[in-house]
Amino acid sequence: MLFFKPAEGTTAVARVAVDVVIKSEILDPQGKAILAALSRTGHPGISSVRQGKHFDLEVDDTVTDEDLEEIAGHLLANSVIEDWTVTRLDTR
Amino acid sequence: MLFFKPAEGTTAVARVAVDVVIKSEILDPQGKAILAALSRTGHPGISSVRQGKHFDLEVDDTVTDEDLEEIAGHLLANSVIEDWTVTRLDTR
Amino acid sequence: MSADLSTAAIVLDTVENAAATPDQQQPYRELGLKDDEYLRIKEILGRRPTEAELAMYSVMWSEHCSYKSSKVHLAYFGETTTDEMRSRMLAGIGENAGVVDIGDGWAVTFKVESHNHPSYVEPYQGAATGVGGIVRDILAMGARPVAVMDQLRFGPADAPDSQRVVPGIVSGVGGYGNSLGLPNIGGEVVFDSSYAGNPLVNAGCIGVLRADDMYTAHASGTGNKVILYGSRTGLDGIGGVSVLASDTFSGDGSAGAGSNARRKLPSVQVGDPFAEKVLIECTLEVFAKDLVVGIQDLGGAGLSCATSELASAGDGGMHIVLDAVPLRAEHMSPAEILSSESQERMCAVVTPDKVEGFLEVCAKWEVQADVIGEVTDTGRLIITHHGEVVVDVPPRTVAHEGPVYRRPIERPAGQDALQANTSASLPRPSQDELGDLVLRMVASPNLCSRAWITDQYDRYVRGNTVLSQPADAGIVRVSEDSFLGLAMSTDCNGRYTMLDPYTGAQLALAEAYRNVITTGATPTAVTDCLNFGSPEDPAVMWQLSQAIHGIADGCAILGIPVTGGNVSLYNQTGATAILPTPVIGVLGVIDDVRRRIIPGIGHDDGETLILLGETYDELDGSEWANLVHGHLGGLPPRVDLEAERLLGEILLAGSRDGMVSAAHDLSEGGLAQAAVEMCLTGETGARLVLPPGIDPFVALFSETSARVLVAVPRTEELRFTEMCTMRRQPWVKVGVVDADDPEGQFLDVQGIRRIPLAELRKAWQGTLPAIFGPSVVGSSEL
Amino acid sequence: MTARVGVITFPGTLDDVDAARAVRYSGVEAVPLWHADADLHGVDAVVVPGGFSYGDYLRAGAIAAQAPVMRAVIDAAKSGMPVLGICNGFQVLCEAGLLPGALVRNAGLKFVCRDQWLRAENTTSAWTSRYESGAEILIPLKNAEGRYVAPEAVLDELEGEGRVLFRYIGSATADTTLAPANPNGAQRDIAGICSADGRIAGLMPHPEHAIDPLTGPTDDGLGFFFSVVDFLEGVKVS
Ligand SMILES: Nc1ncnc2c1ncn2[C@@H]1O[C@H](COP(=O)(O)OP(=O)(O)O)[C@@H](O)[C@H]1O
Ligand SMILES: [Mg+2]
Repeated sequence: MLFFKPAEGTTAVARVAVDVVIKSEILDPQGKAILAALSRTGHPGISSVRQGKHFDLEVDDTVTDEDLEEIAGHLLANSVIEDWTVTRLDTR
Repeated sequence: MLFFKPAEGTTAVARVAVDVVIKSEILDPQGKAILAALSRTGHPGISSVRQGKHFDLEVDDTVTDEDLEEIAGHLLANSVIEDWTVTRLDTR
Repeated sequence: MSADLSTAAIVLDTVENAAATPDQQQPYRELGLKDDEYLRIKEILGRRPTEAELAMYSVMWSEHCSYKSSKVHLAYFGETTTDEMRSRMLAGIGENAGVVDIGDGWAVTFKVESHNHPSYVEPYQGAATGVGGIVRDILAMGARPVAVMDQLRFGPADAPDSQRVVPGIVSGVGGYGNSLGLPNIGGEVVFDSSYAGNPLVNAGCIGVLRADDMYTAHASGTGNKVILYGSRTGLDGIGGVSVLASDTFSGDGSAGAGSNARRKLPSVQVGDPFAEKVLIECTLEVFAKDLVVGIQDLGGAGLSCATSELASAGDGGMHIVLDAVPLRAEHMSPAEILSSESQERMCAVVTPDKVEGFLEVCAKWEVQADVIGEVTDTGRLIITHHGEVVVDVPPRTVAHEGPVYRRPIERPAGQDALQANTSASLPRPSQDELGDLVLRMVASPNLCSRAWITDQYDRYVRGNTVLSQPADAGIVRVSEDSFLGLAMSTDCNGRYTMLDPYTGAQLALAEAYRNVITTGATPTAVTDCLNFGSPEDPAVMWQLSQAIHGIADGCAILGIPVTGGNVSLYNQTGATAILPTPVIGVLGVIDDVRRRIIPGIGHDDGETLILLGETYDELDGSEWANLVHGHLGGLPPRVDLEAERLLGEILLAGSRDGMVSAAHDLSEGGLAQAAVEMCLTGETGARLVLPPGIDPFVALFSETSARVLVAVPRTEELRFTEMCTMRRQPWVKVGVVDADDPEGQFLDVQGIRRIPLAELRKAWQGTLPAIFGPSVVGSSEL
Repeated sequence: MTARVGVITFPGTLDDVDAARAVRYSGVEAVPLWHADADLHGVDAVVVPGGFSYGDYLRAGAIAAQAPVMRAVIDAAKSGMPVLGICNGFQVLCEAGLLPGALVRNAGLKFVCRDQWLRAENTTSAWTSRYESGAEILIPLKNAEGRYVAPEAVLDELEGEGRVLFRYIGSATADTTLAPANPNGAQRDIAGICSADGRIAGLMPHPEHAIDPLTGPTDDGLGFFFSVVDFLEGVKVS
């Protein structure tokens, strides 16, 4: 797996997903362009598209939920314009 | 929700999330740069970061799973270098 | 290890193993090798090649790396280059890129390379990595890259697939070049149906260096270390060799499992311009600190190419340890590591005492760097993996002694018919249709403004760009504390080349030359990027050899050498080849960039418009025949390189003595196009008086070569025209600049139509945005 | 002694050479500052130049804002040192919290390189005092993420306190249907803003590329660099 190097003395590696979306009051031209393309190509049933970012992280068990919140809120997302959610996925 | 316009003659509007990630074999320069930044700023516990796209769609009940697959695979993702997953979220 | 057949299938395919299993089937055909080529490899090695060796030979003996079909023809460039022409050449054909001495202790290296097929598969990444590749070529000469250019050819602008290909390729060129901090100073865009299934993406780069700081790709000095630095090595672009893994490994077994689990990937690479920018600065610092002996970029064929070329250009021996190569994926087989086309990597040869210093510079730039081997005197390239020898070959046989073919050549049966089908039979517009035709022509995809494309490219970064779009040639000064400048233009009209490849190629050379002299610079050296169809088609080989002879003979007349180039074959859709497209790049030098000639009129108040050169009725293969009649036939305009040379002297003198305030050469679209562009670029109106005794339609739209439209300050008019007459330069006064028409700005084509510049601007600039969407959106409500 | 103006280089910074040249054109010393070095080497002002620091990956300026040198810049700025962020530098200053709002993808979704007309709105800041109020200048603009956005309240505050430095305006000859005045959909046509004390400034267009008509459209950009020199010399005597 890319860059996979288990940190010293730790075993379990958990997968974490962070989703970042632009705040709804801020224009999302990409979402808008996709919505336009969708109606052009005959998909009337879609009423809204918003584009954001998705991050897959691999973290060891030294990484706490607080760490994740701080990483998501301070690096992965810009709280001025974006909202985010952190989801821990099943450990493998 | 911005741009929310219910399609004619339909009621339920479901929310769908599409996550698009670069195929694991293919270089993800952004993930690479973010991982480096994380280790510089003292987050050794993170062993891998992959950055993808996250899409929030609002779809009415005329939109089938096949439609969503086709939209994700042909419009939202570049199937040459990306994989994608479609998740229907609880109807509001 | 045991060479027992039953286990051989699941263990590393070592040299020992290969020797012990002579009859093992190998998928050499899938790897593109012909039977006799495979036999020759066995001959060279005295055994069957290992998987890794097979991967190396197959990619290095491919058309792309070995030039096996074009080599015999390219030799003609060498034969026709005189010592006189060579005098300023520091490096020529055979090096990563040609290098010419331009005086003041400065040298320039420049090259154009193709990345056609990958850009069709994945337009953005294909184009982006095309730019990345040519920039590393220039860097490998020891030069600082200072500018990029791009030559793009697409199917019809309104073809559905163009919506995918055009924006993707343009944003790929921009996305990569902009992030590298290299100004884009020019290029071409052509739309023609022959490129619909096979767009051409050629990318050019110019680099500058101190004349005595040149580096070359060679590994000499036994005991010197080989350092691989830059990005990690992954599965990028190994689509080709994945057949090995699946065909040879039985499925279980460590390496096998990894390889087999792998999905077949298309040969796409993803570019990381940030990594390349850092690689550039890091490499320039190791040059400055004199830490390298030889250096090679990793492009197509990755480590296979870099190691074999370094070794065979040096003392001939090298030992590489694949385990030392930093990987991005698990379980990569030796063949995969050697063939990976992961981008943003370089290979350096460093004396042992300087390794530490080298690694320090890399660390400063956070660039991964690892010693992966060393130079030996064994005369063999030996590569080990997990302590086993997987490659043991004479490097020259991989890098320089690949197969050479004299392919059958035959002038196509239809060529005579094509040339006989002239434009004479095509209905021509009446006098009162000419005004509309001017507007229709400037709005056509091949003649309209390129701003939709060039506005997506940074032309300012580094602060040395003195001339860029719209201009006949781009100009950058060599450094911020010098007025010495470089001019470059690239051109090719594939329609002309189709009608007559020899003349067409010379016309491409003539236009690039003319574009350079039109800016006041002196043409100094030539590069080419020869895009053609399949070499297995004798007609294509005829086009190729004709074009090469045309270019070489033309360069001999002009007295400037071809310093390098690139050949891209198999550009076709099914059985139909693209228009033969030998893109020619001419590099010029200008001793003082402050005297550059600009393309826009209106700088001096009171300018006279003078047309330099004779105009003939030459409309075969013209843009008019293409746009209005969809016709291609007859003979291209005649080429007169002596006339181009004389034009050069006139413009040089004119610019030196301040007799010329603006100039634009005539090419596709003729006088009408040039006049419109000079007005719109200068945002100034003009009155155009068509020369007497010549049909107005021909005067406006003929594409006769060796012509330039110049604006001369009225005070200089007499001096300038006397100089022309004295030097036997044909000239005719065709109008005046008219900045202060009370009713506004017009191009007044006298006796035909007085067209408001606003109307011309809408026509000229509106076309590409209308097809591909606006490039600039100002309101937050789309 | 003459003023010393620092110019930061992050990995991926591109217009640092241009910013340093512009500083020298204004007659003072340009001091290179390295991203990994938390020391500002005693400079009197800092320019955070344009480019693609860290490839603009994640978000333009986001990764650079975390660099050691930025911690030093933030401290210095808080104690009144003039700081100018140009293009990527503006993005870095917003990401670092030194200026409000954010710069997001151009509304046209494309990189835009063009000569841009601007109107001077605030001519009292440390970086704009050389301009006449209402002056119209022409300087290059080149970016893909230049659309300034901020909550309405913040925009109102910026306007109320006169902290909008420059606004995008159209050119006389351009066809506005093809070339709108606002190049990226920035809210209220904002091209640049400054801090309440007028010392921290950021803008998307590139004044350092308009210091010599030989290599730029004009020399209209020099005003920024002369302004800060005036400011520093004023500060020194007082
Ligand atoms: N793909 C491109 N990339 C960058 N610049 C381009 C490209 N295509 C055209 N240009 C620029 O647009 C201007 C007009 O192009 P063109 O009409 O082909 O010039 P010419 O006819 O003098 O060769 C020139 O400055 C040229 O360099
Ligand atoms: Mg020209």
